[in-house]
Amino acid sequence: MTTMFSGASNLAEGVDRAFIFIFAVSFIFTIGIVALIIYILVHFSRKKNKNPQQFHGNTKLEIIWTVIPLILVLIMFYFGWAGFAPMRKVPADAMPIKAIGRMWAWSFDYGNGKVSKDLVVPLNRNVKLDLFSEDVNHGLFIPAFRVKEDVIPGYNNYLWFQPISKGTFDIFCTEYCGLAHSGMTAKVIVVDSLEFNKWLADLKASGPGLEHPGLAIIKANACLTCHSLDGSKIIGPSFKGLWGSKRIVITAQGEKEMEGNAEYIKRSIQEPNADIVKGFNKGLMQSYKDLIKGEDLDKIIDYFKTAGEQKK
Amino acid sequence: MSTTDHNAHSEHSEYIDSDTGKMGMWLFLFTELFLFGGLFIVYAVMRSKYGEDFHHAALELNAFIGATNTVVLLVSSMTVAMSLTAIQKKQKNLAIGLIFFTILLAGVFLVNKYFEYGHKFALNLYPGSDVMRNLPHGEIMFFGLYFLMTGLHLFHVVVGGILLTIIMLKIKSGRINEEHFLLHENGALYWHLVDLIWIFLFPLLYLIT
Amino acid sequence: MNNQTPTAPLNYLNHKTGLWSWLSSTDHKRIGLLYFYCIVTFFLSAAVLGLLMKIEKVAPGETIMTAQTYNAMFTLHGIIMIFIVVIPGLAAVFGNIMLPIMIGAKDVAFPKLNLFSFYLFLGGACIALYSQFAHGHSPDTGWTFYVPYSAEASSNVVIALTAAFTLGFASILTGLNFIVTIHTMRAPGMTWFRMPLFPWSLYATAWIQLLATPVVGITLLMVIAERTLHVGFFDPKLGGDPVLYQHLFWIYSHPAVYVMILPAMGVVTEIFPTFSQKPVFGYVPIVFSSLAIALVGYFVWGHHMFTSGMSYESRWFFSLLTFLVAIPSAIKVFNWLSTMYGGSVDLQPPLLYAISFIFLFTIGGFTGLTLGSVATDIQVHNTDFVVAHFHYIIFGGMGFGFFAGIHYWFPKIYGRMYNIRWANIGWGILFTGFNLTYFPMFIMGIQGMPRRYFDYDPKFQLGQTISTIGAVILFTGLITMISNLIYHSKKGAIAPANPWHGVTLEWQIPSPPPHENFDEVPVITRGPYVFDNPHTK
Amino acid sequence: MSNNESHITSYALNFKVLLVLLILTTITILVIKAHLGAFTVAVALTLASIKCAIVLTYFMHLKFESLILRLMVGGVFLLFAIIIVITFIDYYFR
Ligand code: HEA
Ligand code: HEA
Ligand code: CUA
Ligand SMILES: [Cu+2]
Repeated sequence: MTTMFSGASNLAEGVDRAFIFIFAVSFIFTIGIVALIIYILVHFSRKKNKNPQQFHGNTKLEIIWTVIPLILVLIMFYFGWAGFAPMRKVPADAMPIKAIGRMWAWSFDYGNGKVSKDLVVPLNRNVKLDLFSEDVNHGLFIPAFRVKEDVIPGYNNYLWFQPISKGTFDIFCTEYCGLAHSGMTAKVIVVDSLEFNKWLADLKASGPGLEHPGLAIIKANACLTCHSLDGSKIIGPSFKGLWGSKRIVITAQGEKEMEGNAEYIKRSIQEPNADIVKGFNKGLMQSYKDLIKGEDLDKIIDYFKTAGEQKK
Repeated sequence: MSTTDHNAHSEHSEYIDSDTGKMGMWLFLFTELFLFGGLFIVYAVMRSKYGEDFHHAALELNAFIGATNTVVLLVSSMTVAMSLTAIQKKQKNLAIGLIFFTILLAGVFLVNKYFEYGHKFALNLYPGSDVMRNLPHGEIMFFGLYFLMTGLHLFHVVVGGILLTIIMLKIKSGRINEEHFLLHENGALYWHLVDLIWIFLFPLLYLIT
Repeated sequence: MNNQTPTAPLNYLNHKTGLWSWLSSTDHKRIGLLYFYCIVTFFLSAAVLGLLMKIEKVAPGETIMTAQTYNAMFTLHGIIMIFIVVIPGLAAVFGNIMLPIMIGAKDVAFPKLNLFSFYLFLGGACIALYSQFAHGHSPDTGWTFYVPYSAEASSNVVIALTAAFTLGFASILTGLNFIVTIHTMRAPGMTWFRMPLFPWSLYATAWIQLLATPVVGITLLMVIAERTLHVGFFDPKLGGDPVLYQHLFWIYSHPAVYVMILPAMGVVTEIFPTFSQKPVFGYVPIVFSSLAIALVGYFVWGHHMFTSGMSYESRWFFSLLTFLVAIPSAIKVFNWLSTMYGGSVDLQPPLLYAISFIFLFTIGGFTGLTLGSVATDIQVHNTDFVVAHFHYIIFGGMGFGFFAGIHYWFPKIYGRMYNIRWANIGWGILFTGFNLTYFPMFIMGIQGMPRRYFDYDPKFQLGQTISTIGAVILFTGLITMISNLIYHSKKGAIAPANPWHGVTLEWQIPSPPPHENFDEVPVITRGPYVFDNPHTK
Repeated sequence: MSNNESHITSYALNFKVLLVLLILTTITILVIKAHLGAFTVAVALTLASIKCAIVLTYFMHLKFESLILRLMVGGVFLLFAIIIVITFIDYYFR
């Protein structure tokens, strides 16, 4: 469990120090204020004190309670800044990993052909994440590491950290990105260097392996977040039995019956909002025109075709 | 700042106290200024990002029409100010004439704009058109801003024109006179604002290098 | 409307009757009440949405609604609460009813414009509702309308944006009206520094409304243009800049949070002296802290964007400014406490609410400091911590300020008294429920529970459940409080003109006030808080 | 209090103001056509600001208005300038 004081990266210490200072000041002041209120209510209640004093102010006091909070907030600012400054100074030796956010899944590209849906990182090594979005804003948040940066399309935002303890930690998406925003989670897995290198070199584990290459592409593009393979209805229509099926779709011209064939699949990927299967909502899916093309598209179509024919 | 006159209760009187009314108008102008201000911020940021593209795109605009319209607005600003002088000097007919002339200039501005926009449309260059969508990013931005800024300004010209027409009619009927000319003053202020905005739009959009 | 005893003197409630006399009235008190009824209705409906969201979250996974519904729900909840309830809220209700009276005027400077703003407000509110039921599905962007999502989502975003735009203009016109009123309509002898502090807070607020709202107006217009004309100011696909949208949005929306809290601070500033029978401590510092909040509040918007990929320099710069804006709030808190200190404190419901205001606002404010520090904000940004922060400060601050105000001015507005015992009981339930609902959210936020999450990791189960139970208690408290008020607005005992022995102008006229407020124009000869003959039996 | 005593701007003054504005416009156009490079924008904006100030002062009678109103106008422009500057702390350093 990731609680506040179990920071698992080098950056946690600075952040937690700022937390503690601010909380301590807040706590003392809140207690003080409550105590004063209670004292006033008891001591100066109308029953006890029938003659209110009639003073109007006191310049000395005003100065005191302007200057003391001012000093305190400046110290708070200092701690906040000190904890934050290293976050933007990426060490030169940091290992770059491309983190890609799309509705509604993460994928991490290690640059050697290895693409993973969870972030696997080596212990005690500096890691830099280059953040890219393929559609709308997302936010990459690893609570245990005290890091968070928004993933904004068209921006090259980044973050870095050095994991200092082994284990599995949560990744959340913290910038609202539509329907399955809360489902856009992943894990960080911190392993030691040896294990990491082995994992990194093993392209099969997540690359095209035994499964159909088309399915691998489907998985890599997070299609399964919204389309199930088992027939259950998530956000979009299920892929089960797509090939050759007849379905009622709503097009710009009205309702129409269509058959699940190569052309239909292609259009559904490239212009997802042109034909909407009845019972589903328009506009939830972005066009994948620039993401899935050429050979990949053929592989996907082939996958549906094989899956459809296997069943028969 | 006076505290003696107050409680001018307009539920009962046709005329709002002049200081009150004028301050109201100025505050409204501040609002307008910040409305355009938002656009200026976007302009500034985008220009710093796409300086080259802005330069190219600006070449499409007709600086001559822009300059003509600047002169038209400046002159109209003067005439509306003069008509206020005329009202105060009890020269009713002159005031009407000057306001009429101002409205005429507003018309000239609109006609110019008609030709300017017409030319863009003839090139299929308007928001949402294919031509525009296929331009480089900075140029899309420039034209987007161009249409929104001049469009919003145009809207203000139209509103100003209507306001001035109302004022002209009221001068005719004597409801605006040397005693009560708050509406006239406010209408003039509004018209000057239209001019003010254009003073900035003109170099930023038409003359950019 | 007219339920006065036949012998009751004519007042603004009964001098004319019939629905139309209300809907077409330019009397500031009637317009204030119209706002009041609309705002309360909207508040209750949005509050029910809040409760439903909490019930949904009682356990992980889907319990009572789908993800799409949840997303639409927090959007509507946020839009209504922010744009319809709390931004106009105090200023439009108590500002309208009390401002002219407190400065000794017969009405606001532009009564017709005032009525017009009301209808603009009502129109905007209706458009907001329409966006829910119009063809297509309800907007699901969150109240912040961040692009590119809001530029692409298929829901009725344009309608919702139009609503926000319209409501913005209603707010601008109210602000404009108040500034001119305060400048030109003060009673003879009421110099700036003899003006009570509630009008002062409205004055500071009005400037924010006037100068910040247009920026969001034009920004929303640009998003509308983006969606309908495909221009792309903010959409990166067309070269736009999504972060620029955030700048423009928060240039307005940060100052807007002070639009919410400043009038509430003004209300409690009126309450403390009255119930202590003692002058306000530090009148001048309070005035200047209001103005300082309004001014510095313009320059801190970037603290909502610490993780957006802004430059390093602007992140720490905004953090520094954010800390500075906390100082005037601190000054106010200490002055309020000192106002009570040494007084003869009578713990009536208005004071009870005002004191809880201090407590809840302090917690909200201190957590605001946690958010203002860059390092810690990186951790808690867009988590439940933020949600707890702003519920503490908006609901606990502005909301409790509003409740304090209504309990304070109720006898003046309706000429009747509510049941004090029930008011106290309602407060107790409300206060307990409030803390139970929102405090766990601080803890969950620090642990990493993101906001706008329909579903959550089972490890947050305990906190979420406590929070849901709190919301139910909160609900009970609100019902208790509101029924007490509604019932006694018609059936309560007739209230005297000055039940709390207040000294500002509104207490010097009958309850309810006559149509034209003052029979003769009052002449002010001294400061607002002089208690020469303390009514302390 | 009422505007009976308010200042009347003479026709001649109005006309002179127009002339100055037209001259400044001409200068703006000439300057920009002269391609001063990096300075062009600065010069164009400065000239526009001067024109703006003239319109405010004379056409909009600010010269003859109360101090409070003049302060307000000045403050509003200043506020806007600060907002732009602060926005650019982000864009300039990025
Ligand atoms: C009424 C509304 C209101 C008010 C008054 C405030 C007041 C403050 N807010 Fe809050 N805020 C919101 C409403 C409000 N906020 C909302 C709605 C959001 C979320 C928007 C969204 O994303 O949906 C938000 C979000 C928000 C963020 C962004 C969080 C994020 O998204 O990551 C930040 C960051 O700095 C912040 C800071 C502050 C600060 C420093 C104050 C300060 O003004 C507080 C000052 C008060 C005090 C400090 C307490 C009193 C002082 C004392 C008792 C004296 C002792 C003091 C010292 C020793 C310093 N707020
Ligand atoms: C004034 C502001 C205000 C107020 C008062 C509230 C009140 C409440 N809010 Fe509010 N909330 C916001 C402003 C406010 N909220 C904003 C701005 C957001 C951000 C939206 C966004 O992310 O875009 C938000 C988001 C938000 C969330 C976060 C959603 C998410 O991020 O996942 C949640 C979750 O629980 C929540 C819950 C509640 C609850 C339980 C209440 C309760 O306190 C309500 C208590 C009241 C009741 C429980 C009901 C009382 C009802 C009656 C008395 C009526 C009965 C009568 C009839 C039916 C006629 N709110
Ligand atoms: Cu991705 Cu939220
Ligand atoms: Cu803020």
